Amino acid sequence: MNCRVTKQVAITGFVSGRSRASENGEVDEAGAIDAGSLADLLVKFAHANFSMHNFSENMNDTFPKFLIWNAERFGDRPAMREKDLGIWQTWTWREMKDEVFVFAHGLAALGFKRGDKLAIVGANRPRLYWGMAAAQCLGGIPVPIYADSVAEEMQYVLNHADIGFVLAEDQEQVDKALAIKENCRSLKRIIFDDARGLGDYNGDYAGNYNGAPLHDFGVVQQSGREFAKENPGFLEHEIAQCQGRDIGIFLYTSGTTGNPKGVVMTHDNILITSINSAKQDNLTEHEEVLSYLPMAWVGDHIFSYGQAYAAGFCINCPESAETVANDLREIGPTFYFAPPRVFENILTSVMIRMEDAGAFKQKLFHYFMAVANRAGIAILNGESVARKDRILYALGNLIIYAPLKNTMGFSRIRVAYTAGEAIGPEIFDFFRALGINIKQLYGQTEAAVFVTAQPDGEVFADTVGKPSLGVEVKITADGEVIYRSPGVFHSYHKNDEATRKTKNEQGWVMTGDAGYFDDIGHLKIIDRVKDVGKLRGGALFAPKYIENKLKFFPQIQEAVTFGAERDFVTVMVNIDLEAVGNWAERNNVAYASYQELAGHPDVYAMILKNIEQVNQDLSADPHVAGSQIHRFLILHKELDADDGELTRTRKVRRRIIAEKYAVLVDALYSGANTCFIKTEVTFEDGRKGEINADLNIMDVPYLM
Amino acid sequence: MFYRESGDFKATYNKDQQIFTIALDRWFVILFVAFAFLVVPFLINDYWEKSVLVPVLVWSIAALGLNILVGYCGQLSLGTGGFMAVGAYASYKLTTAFPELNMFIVVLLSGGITAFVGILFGLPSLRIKGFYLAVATLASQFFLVWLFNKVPWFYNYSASGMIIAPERFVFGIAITGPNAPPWATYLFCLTIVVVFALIAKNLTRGRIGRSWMAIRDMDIAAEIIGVSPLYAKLSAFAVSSFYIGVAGALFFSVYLGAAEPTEAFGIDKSFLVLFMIIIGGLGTIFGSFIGAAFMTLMPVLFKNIMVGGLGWPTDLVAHLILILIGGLIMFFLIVEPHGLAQLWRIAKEKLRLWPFPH
Amino acid sequence: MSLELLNTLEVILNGLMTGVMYSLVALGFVLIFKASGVFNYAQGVMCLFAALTLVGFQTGQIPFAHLINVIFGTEYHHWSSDITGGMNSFLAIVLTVIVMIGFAYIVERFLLRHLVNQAPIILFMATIGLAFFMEGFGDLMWGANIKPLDLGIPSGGSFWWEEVTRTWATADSKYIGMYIDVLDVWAAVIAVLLVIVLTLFSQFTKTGRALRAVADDHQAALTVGISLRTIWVIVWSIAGIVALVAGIMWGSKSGVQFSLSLIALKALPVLILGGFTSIPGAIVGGLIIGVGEKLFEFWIGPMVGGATENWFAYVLALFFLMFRPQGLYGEKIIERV
Amino acid sequence: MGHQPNINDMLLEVKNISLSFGGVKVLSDISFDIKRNEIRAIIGPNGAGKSSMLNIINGFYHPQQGEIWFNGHKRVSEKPFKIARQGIARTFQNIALFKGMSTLDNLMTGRITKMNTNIFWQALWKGPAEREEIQHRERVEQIIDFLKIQSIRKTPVGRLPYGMQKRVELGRALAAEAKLLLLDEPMAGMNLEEKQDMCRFILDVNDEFDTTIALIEHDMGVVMDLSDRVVVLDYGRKLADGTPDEVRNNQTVIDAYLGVVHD
Repeated sequence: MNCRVTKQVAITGFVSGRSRASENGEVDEAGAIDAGSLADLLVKFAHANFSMHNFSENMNDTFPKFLIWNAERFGDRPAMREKDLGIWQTWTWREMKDEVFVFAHGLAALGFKRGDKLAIVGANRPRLYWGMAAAQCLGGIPVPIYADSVAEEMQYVLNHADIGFVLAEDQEQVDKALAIKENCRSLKRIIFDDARGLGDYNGDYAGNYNGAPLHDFGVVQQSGREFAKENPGFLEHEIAQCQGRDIGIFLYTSGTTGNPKGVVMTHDNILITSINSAKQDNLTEHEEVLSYLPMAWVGDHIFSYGQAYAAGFCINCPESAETVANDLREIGPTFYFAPPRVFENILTSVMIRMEDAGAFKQKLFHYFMAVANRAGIAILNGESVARKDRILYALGNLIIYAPLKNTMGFSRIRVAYTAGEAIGPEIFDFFRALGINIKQLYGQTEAAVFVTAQPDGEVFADTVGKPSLGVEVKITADGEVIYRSPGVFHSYHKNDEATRKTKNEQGWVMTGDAGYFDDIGHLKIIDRVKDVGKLRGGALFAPKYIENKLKFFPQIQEAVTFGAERDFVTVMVNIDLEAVGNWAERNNVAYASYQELAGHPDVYAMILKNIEQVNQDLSADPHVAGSQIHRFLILHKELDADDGELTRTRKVRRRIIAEKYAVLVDALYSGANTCFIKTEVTFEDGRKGEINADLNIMDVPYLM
Repeated sequence: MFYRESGDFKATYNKDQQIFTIALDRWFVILFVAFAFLVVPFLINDYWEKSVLVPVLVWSIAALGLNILVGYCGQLSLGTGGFMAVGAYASYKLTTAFPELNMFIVVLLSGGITAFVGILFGLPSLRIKGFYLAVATLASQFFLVWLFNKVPWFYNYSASGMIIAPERFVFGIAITGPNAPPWATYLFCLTIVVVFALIAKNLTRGRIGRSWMAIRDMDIAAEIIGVSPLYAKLSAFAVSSFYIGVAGALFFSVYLGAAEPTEAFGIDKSFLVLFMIIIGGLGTIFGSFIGAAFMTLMPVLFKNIMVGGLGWPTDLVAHLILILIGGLIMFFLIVEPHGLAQLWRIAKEKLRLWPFPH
Repeated sequence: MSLELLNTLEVILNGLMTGVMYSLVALGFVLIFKASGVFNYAQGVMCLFAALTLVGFQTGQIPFAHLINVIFGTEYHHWSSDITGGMNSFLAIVLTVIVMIGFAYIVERFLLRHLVNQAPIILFMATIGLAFFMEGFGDLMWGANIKPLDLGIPSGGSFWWEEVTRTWATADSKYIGMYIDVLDVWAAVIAVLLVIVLTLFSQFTKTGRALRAVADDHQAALTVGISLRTIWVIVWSIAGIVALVAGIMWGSKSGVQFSLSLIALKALPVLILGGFTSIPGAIVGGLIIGVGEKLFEFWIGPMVGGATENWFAYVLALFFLMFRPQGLYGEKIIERV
Repeated sequence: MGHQPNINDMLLEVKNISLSFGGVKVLSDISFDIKRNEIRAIIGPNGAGKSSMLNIINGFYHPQQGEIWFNGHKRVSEKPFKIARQGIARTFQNIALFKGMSTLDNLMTGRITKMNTNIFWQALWKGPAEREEIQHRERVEQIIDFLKIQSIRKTPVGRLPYGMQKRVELGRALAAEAKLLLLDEPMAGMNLEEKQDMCRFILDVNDEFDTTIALIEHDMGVVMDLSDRVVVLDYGRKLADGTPDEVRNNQTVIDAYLGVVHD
């Protein structure tokens, strides 16, 4: 397979919601709801011109009500499975309802009241999902917390959301909760799922440990049964009291900088979005979904909770993090979400494993993958394909594609989504070519995931699709993408200012992402708004957009573009030592150092070709055609976090590079063909040194 | 390559512990058995019955039996021929003494009698192991054959010393004797094979099977963790002899029709069955079948090619077949000591991983 | 002496002679087992093969004549048309020894080498395969018909002994004298010589000492620089020569034929009695079995229809094992965990 | 020593045991006891007779002299498999797993003393045999979960790395749900991390299953951390007996063993 890097897209996605500055303002979460009541939403939907068949027929506007309804309509269908003790332990909707209700009674017996918060921390376990529903039954608010949070992070959330109850998966999480207990004024009780190793704390698992009452989930359920006997009708009453506009959940965004923000969502937000999105992809109660993403992440909350309740399908919890791949294979989900990184890893492992195959098998594989690339995507998109290719593809399906999908666990996938960051076109195409209906969507925590998504048959590597059902999307004058939908969040918890900054009076939410709609109405995201600049001539310049396109080439490790307030765009390239070194070895190109390799004319020629390719891409799109690359150079050293050129998470620090390599930038814009530079470097042992180099600068043809 | 296992998950232990856990295997076997029962009887003729199908089925049972003892319980036995003789003579005595008895019952009773003899000759296994036991089982081989030769009661005092199977019926259809129709003998054997293969699988996958394998893999540790060597070994001898007895009964009454002990149940039969399970695969049910099929059909095939096709003399071909058998055994032990079944398992693993190599 | 006693004596004597034959085969087993831990079931077939080869050379047969004739439609059988036109016996023996050494090499190269570190039972089964292979191969090479073997070793009853023993009987009996085959006596003498030679070899030659070292401890032998493979070739060669001797004896007695390979089975109970690793054990075991089965046949045989030799040895071994699982000369096994 | 066994207190009492093999004295006049729910270590240099002691406790060796009281009953000479049924399980110094079987089957074999459907039901499978199989499978799965060996459930044990095999062997012993668990050098040949895991498992077993444990171990750090009481053997004699502190400070022990080998 050759690299077909022709299209690219940058999606900041969920990250965008997290990275906004947060100030601590108080929000009265029980107060008025400005996003509109159910009635308002229904009107909006009527405008949006789609049928609310399911929804208008019954007035189940909260998750507990849906649970009851599902137990009626799908009573004996599986609602949840967990690989435990060697088999997929299964609960039907009816059984799950009983488990949830019993636990809810138990919570009530422990003193859990309307408006109380239940923190949920751990891996995807059925009991944790039940805890979520149980808290909602009582009019409480579940607050899922990332299982890998350190104690301080957990403490922040517990205090910020005034959490009284914690449902922890196991000893590890209990230990964390106990460690910060003294600092959490509101924390009253800790309930745990897996009693393993907790014998030390307490003989009967229920009682006081250093003043922290620990409860076994099973024991809580036991007391719940008694409570239910003593208080008949209690829970039904509690459930009836709760309505769609009430707060359903807090989802904390895992902030990379500053404290995380608590995104407050109503039942309506999640439920209506779930119903809409399920409808859009025709999700039914027959879907199988593997729930392996963090419970605290909005995606999992939608895919493994919201949509599961809305459509009535089955959620499968893997045995452990190590067995996910195997569990995926066993279950064979029909609906699947994974970030691009996961797909990339799968592709890499497929290629590596195929390397070990015999010559014949490799030939066969590559031949049929070529056929798939030619015909598979078109077939998946429902386009017309030559009969010969159709036959070849059918043959390939028999001996390569279907077995491959089988080993990956993708045999039964009807719909798969990826989002969160840009996905490499070759990765995207690989899976599409196999006949896996993987699509892109664009979303945020604040939108309950869905802003835009690609409809079936309209799938492109470089767009994020059309506005989802019930979502309005607009581009502001300065190019920012904004949206309004029933899924738009209620508020940031205790942070009115941030809420106001993000969401205006009309309910429009700023994404902070720059984008535009293409000819067929698909949204393209190009960069963060604050990073997008303009050339002197007025053309749009989106540095990340171009850099990402460059970085999809395996031989380019990093690229730094310049162009804001300049006449044209230039770029500094860092080669990927492994890929280029490999290439050099195969082509008998001798080199003694990174510097020598980077300066090699053949390498320049290769990079030039890549850049020409990017220019061709850019020229095809009138929005960005003006920002084609004019000149480039290959840096003589690797950009390094130790030298302050990259962040520790390996993001380019554009300003520092511009200062440090000012000589080069000047040369790029001066028309010189070479440039001498002296650079200070830090070695691994901390010593400093200097390297000197003469760098070539090359011009790139500009396409009209 | 052909496997599509994704989505074929197990939600109960019953499902997880079934014989063929992969749906495709399950369907394949069901189809195969259905074909054997519903289609083959209409196609069968005398040649296929006598040269191919019935011998394969009969030897499969013998191989199953020996595999239980050697492959699962690790007790090497060279007495198979002798035990087959017990089954054969038991069926002879039963059919002649109780002419009305259903052949199914005759065969089962013959197996039961052989099981009893097997336990008797299995007793030394409680004290002796390995080669020593193998030599001890030779005693049963030679003694039993001698016994049937020398005690006229066993062959009903016939002048020739041979035993001849009288015509006997199942549900009114002749199963033994010269007039038995091919499809009837075939179906009779097939039914027994299928039932006993299932039973063998059930035994080997449960508690008893594990106690056998524990004794095989590490007898001392097995005893210390609670396996009774007495029970494990004698039950293996009993079950194994039962199967071999059934095979002997079928071999004589359905297949041969007439037999003379040194000729029909000599030490070479003991080795033949041993080779079947080595080549097929020790400790696998499936291996017993392919081993039996291989060892039965390979000589037939070579005979057909060399004698029938090339017109070579029979004795020469017999020598070549000996060389081939010996060579194959050495080859298998060197290349794949676990036999054809293991090769099959590896092939299956490859197919399941296809297109990946591992 | 009474007739009963004399007859018994004769039985015992003949039993001893048969026993010597058993011992000869068992000796080959022990040699190989001691040096390589392989329980060589093919020892019996090696006897047959050696004897076949010897006769083949002696009578000037063309190897694989049968196969060649079938394939090419020819009619060759012997080097010369004269059936006695083979080579002289001594040369034939030397050539056969060379063949057996070559055979040892081939076994090491193509079989044993690939089965190092396998379980003993696997090795045992491999030798069963080898036995089949060689049986077919021998037959293919030299033909399967029964062949007389005559090396000029005297055979037939000893008249002298008959004369001598006749005088032992009580005067009035019609005792015709004790029968003993001269060939058996020769066999016994040769067997004794062979044991002496082997003992000297293992005691006084470097290779012999190496063999013993390997038998004691494989690892230790390797550390003193003895190639295990060489040892194996040597020991299989010696076993081949022992097989040749046994083959000559059995062949001279009853012709070279397939049943020769079955004496390997008889050697098994001998080994059980004598222990797998003991040369004296093999001798004593052979004698016990030989005498035992003849006596049993003599006394009990007539009562039960005879032919008890078929099984007596095995049943004896079986009972013996029940009381002494490690054999006559074997060491007591202390089981460890 | 020398007091009467108390059923509430002592699980096992070994009194005046002597064992010899063909004139070689392996153990002479050894007495000690094991209390319920304690972790008891048996230490001593190589050849001290530790493994022989375990072999006597589970009936594999029969001592020439002395008596054994287990669970309040004096033992009469019995076969090892019967003693296993009384509630003694063990692991072995050199792993003694059933190499041809999967992890799951090895553990299931560990429960053999608790299974009893007859051969005819087993031949039928459906019915009592299958029910029994599933019932025990559930228990075994809990042990698999406990030891975190889910991923190797169906792997033939011969293919597992050494440390894993040790863990499976512990699992097999646990599966027996014995009153007394004998561990013969459970940490031999392990790296530090594996040792820590194994320590954790042993402590958890002791805690959660209330199993009494007797173990032989060479790593003194492990012994001192894990065990409640330690008995020290040397050349078949008992040198000392007491808490880890007492043993550590016992001059005879220091001279004979600890002082020489460790710190």
